[in-house]
Amino acid sequence: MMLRIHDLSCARGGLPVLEGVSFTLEPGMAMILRGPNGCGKTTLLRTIAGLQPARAGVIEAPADSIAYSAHADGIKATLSVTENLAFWAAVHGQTGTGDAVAQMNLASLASRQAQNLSAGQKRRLGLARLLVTGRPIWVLDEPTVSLDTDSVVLFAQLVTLHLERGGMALIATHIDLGLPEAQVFDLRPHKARLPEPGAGGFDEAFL
Amino acid sequence: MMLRIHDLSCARGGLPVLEGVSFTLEPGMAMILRGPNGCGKTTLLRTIAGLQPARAGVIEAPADSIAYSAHADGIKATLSVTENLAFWAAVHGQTGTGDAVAQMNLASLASRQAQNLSAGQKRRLGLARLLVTGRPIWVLDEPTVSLDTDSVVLFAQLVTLHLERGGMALIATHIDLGLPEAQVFDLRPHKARLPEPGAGGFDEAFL
Amino acid sequence: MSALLIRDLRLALRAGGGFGLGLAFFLILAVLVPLGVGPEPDTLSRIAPGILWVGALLACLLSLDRIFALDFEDGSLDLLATAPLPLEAVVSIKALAHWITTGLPLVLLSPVLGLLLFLPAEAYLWLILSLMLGTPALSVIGAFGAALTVGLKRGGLLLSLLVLPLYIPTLIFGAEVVSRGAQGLSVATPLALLAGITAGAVALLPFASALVLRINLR
Amino acid sequence: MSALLIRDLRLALRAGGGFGLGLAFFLILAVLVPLGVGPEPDTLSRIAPGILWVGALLACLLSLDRIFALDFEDGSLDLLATAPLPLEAVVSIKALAHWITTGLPLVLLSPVLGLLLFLPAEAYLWLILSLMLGTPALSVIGAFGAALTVGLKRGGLLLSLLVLPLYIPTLIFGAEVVSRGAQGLSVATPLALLAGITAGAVALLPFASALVLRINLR
Amino acid sequence: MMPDLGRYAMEVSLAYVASLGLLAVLVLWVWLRGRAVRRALDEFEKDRRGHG
Amino acid sequence: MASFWEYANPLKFMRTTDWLLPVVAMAALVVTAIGLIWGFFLTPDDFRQGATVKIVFLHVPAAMMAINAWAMMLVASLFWLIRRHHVSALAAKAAAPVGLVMTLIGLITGAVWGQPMWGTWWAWDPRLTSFLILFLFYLGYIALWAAIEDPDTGADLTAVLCLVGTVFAVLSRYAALFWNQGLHQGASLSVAPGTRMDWAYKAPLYVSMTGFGLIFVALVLAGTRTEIRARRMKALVARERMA
Ligand code: HEM
Ligand SMILES: Nc1ncnc2c1ncn2[C@@H]1O[C@H](COP(=O)(O)OP(=O)(O)OP(=O)(O)O)[C@@H](O)[C@H]1O
Ligand SMILES: Nc1ncnc2c1ncn2[C@@H]1O[C@H](COP(=O)(O)OP(=O)(O)OP(=O)(O)O)[C@@H](O)[C@H]1O
Ligand SMILES: [Mg+2]
Ligand SMILES: [Mg+2]
Repeated sequence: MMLRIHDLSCARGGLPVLEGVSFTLEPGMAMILRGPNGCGKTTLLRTIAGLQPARAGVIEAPADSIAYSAHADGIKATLSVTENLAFWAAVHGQTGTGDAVAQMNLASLASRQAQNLSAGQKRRLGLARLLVTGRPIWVLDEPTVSLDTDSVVLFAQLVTLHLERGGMALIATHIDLGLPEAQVFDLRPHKARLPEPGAGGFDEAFL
Repeated sequence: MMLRIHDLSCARGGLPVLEGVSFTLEPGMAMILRGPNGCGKTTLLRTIAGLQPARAGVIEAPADSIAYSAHADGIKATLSVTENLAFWAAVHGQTGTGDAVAQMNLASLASRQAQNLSAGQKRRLGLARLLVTGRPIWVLDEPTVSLDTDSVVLFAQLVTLHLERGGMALIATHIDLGLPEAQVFDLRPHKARLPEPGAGGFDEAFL
Repeated sequence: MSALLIRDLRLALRAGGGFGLGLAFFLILAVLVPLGVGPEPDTLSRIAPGILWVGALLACLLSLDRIFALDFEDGSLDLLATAPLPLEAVVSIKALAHWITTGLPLVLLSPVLGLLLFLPAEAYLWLILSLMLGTPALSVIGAFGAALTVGLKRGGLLLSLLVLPLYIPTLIFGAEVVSRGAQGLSVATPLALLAGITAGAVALLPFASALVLRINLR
Repeated sequence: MSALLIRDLRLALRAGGGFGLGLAFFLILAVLVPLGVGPEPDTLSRIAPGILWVGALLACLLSLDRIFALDFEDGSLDLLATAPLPLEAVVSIKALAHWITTGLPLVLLSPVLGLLLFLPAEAYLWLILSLMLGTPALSVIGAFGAALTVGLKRGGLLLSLLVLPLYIPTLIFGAEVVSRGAQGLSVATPLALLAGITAGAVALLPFASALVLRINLR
Repeated sequence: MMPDLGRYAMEVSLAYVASLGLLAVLVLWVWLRGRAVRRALDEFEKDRRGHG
Repeated sequence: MASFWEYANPLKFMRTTDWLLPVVAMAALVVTAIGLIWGFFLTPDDFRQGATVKIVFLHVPAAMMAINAWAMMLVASLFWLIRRHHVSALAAKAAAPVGLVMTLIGLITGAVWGQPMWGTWWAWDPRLTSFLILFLFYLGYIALWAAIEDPDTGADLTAVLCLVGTVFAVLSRYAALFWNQGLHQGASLSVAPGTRMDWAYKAPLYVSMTGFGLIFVALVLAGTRTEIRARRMKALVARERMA
């Protein structure tokens, strides 16, 4: 059980964004992705999660082992907190949402409709979803957006617990999460170089 | 010609957000609004621009003197830079967009469709719109979002020039614009207090 | 004012502006009805006036949400509301642009679809005339409905439900003109009533629409 | 799997979920046609099978964009695509949910509208039966169209343009069943063909839809 | 020169005029669009080279 | 075979068509002119149809090309989906408007012919009906291309639409046959037994069919060149935005 990325290269909107990305995650490891806006963090995470094909390179991970969490939370405004969680639990073949609700400090909101949550509460609900997937590799895209400091700490504890249990986490973020054990992977050196446009020519990829 | 706000109170989604806001802008003055996310800056600016009614208080400004610029730029993706500007110029009864294009450093992009602009270039186009309105009072909501440092400086020069010509500017922003002459207005003390819900009763405003 | 009209027309004609989709929908509807009802020219020519009018109405309906929604989403509507144009004029011009890009092409296409439905030869004139007179009302009424639902997510179907009942008088008189024309009867009364509805709608509804729009913006 | 079905049904039934709008549209259409065509029972009863089928088809059509667009916008679709459910199953279940909230109510409402259009008494059975057999195909084909246009802004009218031609075989056989039934002729052949189309569409199209959806997500 | 089309002169000439007209429109459209795109591309590439 | 695939390289394609396009275009002009002039000026009137028989030299080639264009799009779409050669996707895109206009010419000449022959402009005959449905498919295909921003996504989606659409177009043809038996000519020309058409008509007909075929090829080549350029332009713009 591990996630191995080797010489990965990915594209967005037909243009290469990143290339030569290689790293390995083993049980109990966390990796933080860093890089300025637009450097391709979201693109990389979507590629690893299997939502878009890689341009080149290898992604090795056991089938159905990745839990992906994106900028958007996939929360239904008219369902309650428990209903939202119970749905994702059922989809992943898990039962029971009580733990997740308690761990993300949502107990007092359990029966509230998602549309009546504040932005930070909504985000907590989105993170609670990770707990009900039962998957070992968390791939998180800016998980702490709009969380207040207490909730960030809560989230860091959650990740630590997950790692202690043999889980893995790959997190793109701009802020300091308070996870001293995590490795940092800087994406800046991996910016894709554009192939030179052939002089007046049209090569296969039009670039 | 001046903008006078007296004891203004405004609401969003039926809930009072700000109250007791008073200030006056005279020709050549700029005012910066400050306050944390969600404190009601956008709400206040929309109220002043006349897009929503005030709950109480007075807004005094000459008719058709306010140019409002919002989070969204009102740019049409399939029109070119010049077409976009020419439209707003015509709506405001002005002619000629050349100045605005040159001042916002858009000359090399003039015939490019807006959808092919980067976020920062789009924002510059949105600001160029202010120049073609020919209006004295600028009401700007986070005008420098996604601008790089050079463009922020350019923008500050533009505001200074506008003030020198007798214009006024009311700007909500989180960053330092480099406008030393501007006054700062902190909105935190003006957070609306919720009226106590009457004990078991329904008062006029259902609160 | 003319700047707004030109911009809206230009946007509709540029790629992705959706010009022609309403027309295509009208065409498809005129094809579907014979496929459902059967190919007999007798039956088809009897129902042609009604079907053509219902088709024009639906094609109009489905393009309504473009009137304000796109401008609302990208913030233009806020800016237009603070511009020196009165919002009533904005509404009227947008309805006019909608008519030019949807209603007018429908009028021009309708004789061809009349062929497909075996519309009697005498009725073509009245078909064109009645659509010419009636479609502006459809656009103006539709703009009112679009203004009502502008802030709603996926308001399309709700918009249809709100607007369809408002379309009924126009439909009745419009179809009546054509079917009387087809039978060689006098069309003066329904034509006058149709013109009356259009004139009334064009004169009065923009005020209601502007009001509703202002409420939706705040 | 059943969790997804239950969630989709629950969302449709909650406020703002749009349940019933398709039905209302069907009803309005059945009212509009007599208003346009004229009140003669003869004509109406002749065209009733076709009109009811076309109406069902349009009502179905207008609710299609809800199948995927809402889930796409709030990110659920990404998460569903990475969930252990195969995307083909997701597509099929969403089409099923669409059918239960739109097709099935249409089937149940159709006899009432048959009354409004003077459908001959012998035809009611066949109307219900043919809609019961045919509407699942409409939902599945519609899900394909919705998957094709899921990333597009205001794709509604384009969706109609793409889907309506695909609906033609279903419409022809469906309406043929009812009109033959109304005339007391044998309906075995069109009924079998209708069933065949539905079976084929249900069995094969989800693969195409899932493929297209995957392309749109990336 | 012109053949005698008899009582179907209207129909036959209409068919020819309409068809050839449509073809001409199509050819013109393909040609104009091709020219516009070619010019835009040439200009763009010249620009690039000019700017380095 | 490998050599064939090289033409799927845009650069190779542009080079080849640089000289091929003018040749094909000239040939198309000449052959079509010969066919139509022969057909219009030099054929006798039919004893039953009178001069209207001259319409056949437009109607049949146009109808044929309308169907062939769709077939070509189908093949090109398959190429794209399987081998992912950009030129084939762009060729399919370029063929669609040509097919649309061919369909329209078939419909219009048919309608003009129908008026004297059947006494009506239009009939819901299965062949006519399926032709109208083909027209709708062309419209949908073109509209989908126009609506999508990203070129590769557009190519993928339209290719799938073309495949699925073909199945449903064929189904519609059978449905229309079942629904109504019609007035329209059978295949009077195509198959040998019972050849009903005289060589006086057949010869110019073949010529103008060839001419229409060449017109189609020329327009598709020209359109594909344009699409390749547009695609390159888009890529360059995107790349500049990125840098
Ligand atoms: C709008 C009406 C019409 C349409 C859409 C139409 C369509 C077609 C189509 C699709 C073909 C087949 C071409 C092929 O398979 O290669 C065709 C062939 C033909 N059509 Fe029409 N047609 C129409 C009206 C007419 C009329 C009115 C006549 C003459 C009375 C006519 C005479 C023919 C003939 C002689 C052929 C050649 C048949 C063969 O040998 O395959 N068509 N038409
Ligand atoms: N549809 C598109 N077409 C072309 N380029 C695109 C498209 N979508 C995104 N991009 C570009 O791809 C690059 C990578 O985007 P991505 O979303 O992966 O960045 P990111 O690192 O996640 O940024 P952020 O920190 O802002 O979330 C950006 O430069 C962006 O401008
Ligand atoms: N539709 C609504 N219903 C209820 N409350 C709302 C609604 N829209 C906004 N609010 C609340 O109104 C308050 C003021 O919002 P406003 O947009 O004015 O904040 P802001 O100061 O502009 O924030 P930012 O700095 O993020 O732009 C916020 O607390 C927000 O949660
Ligand atoms: Mg990102
Ligand atoms: Mg704000």
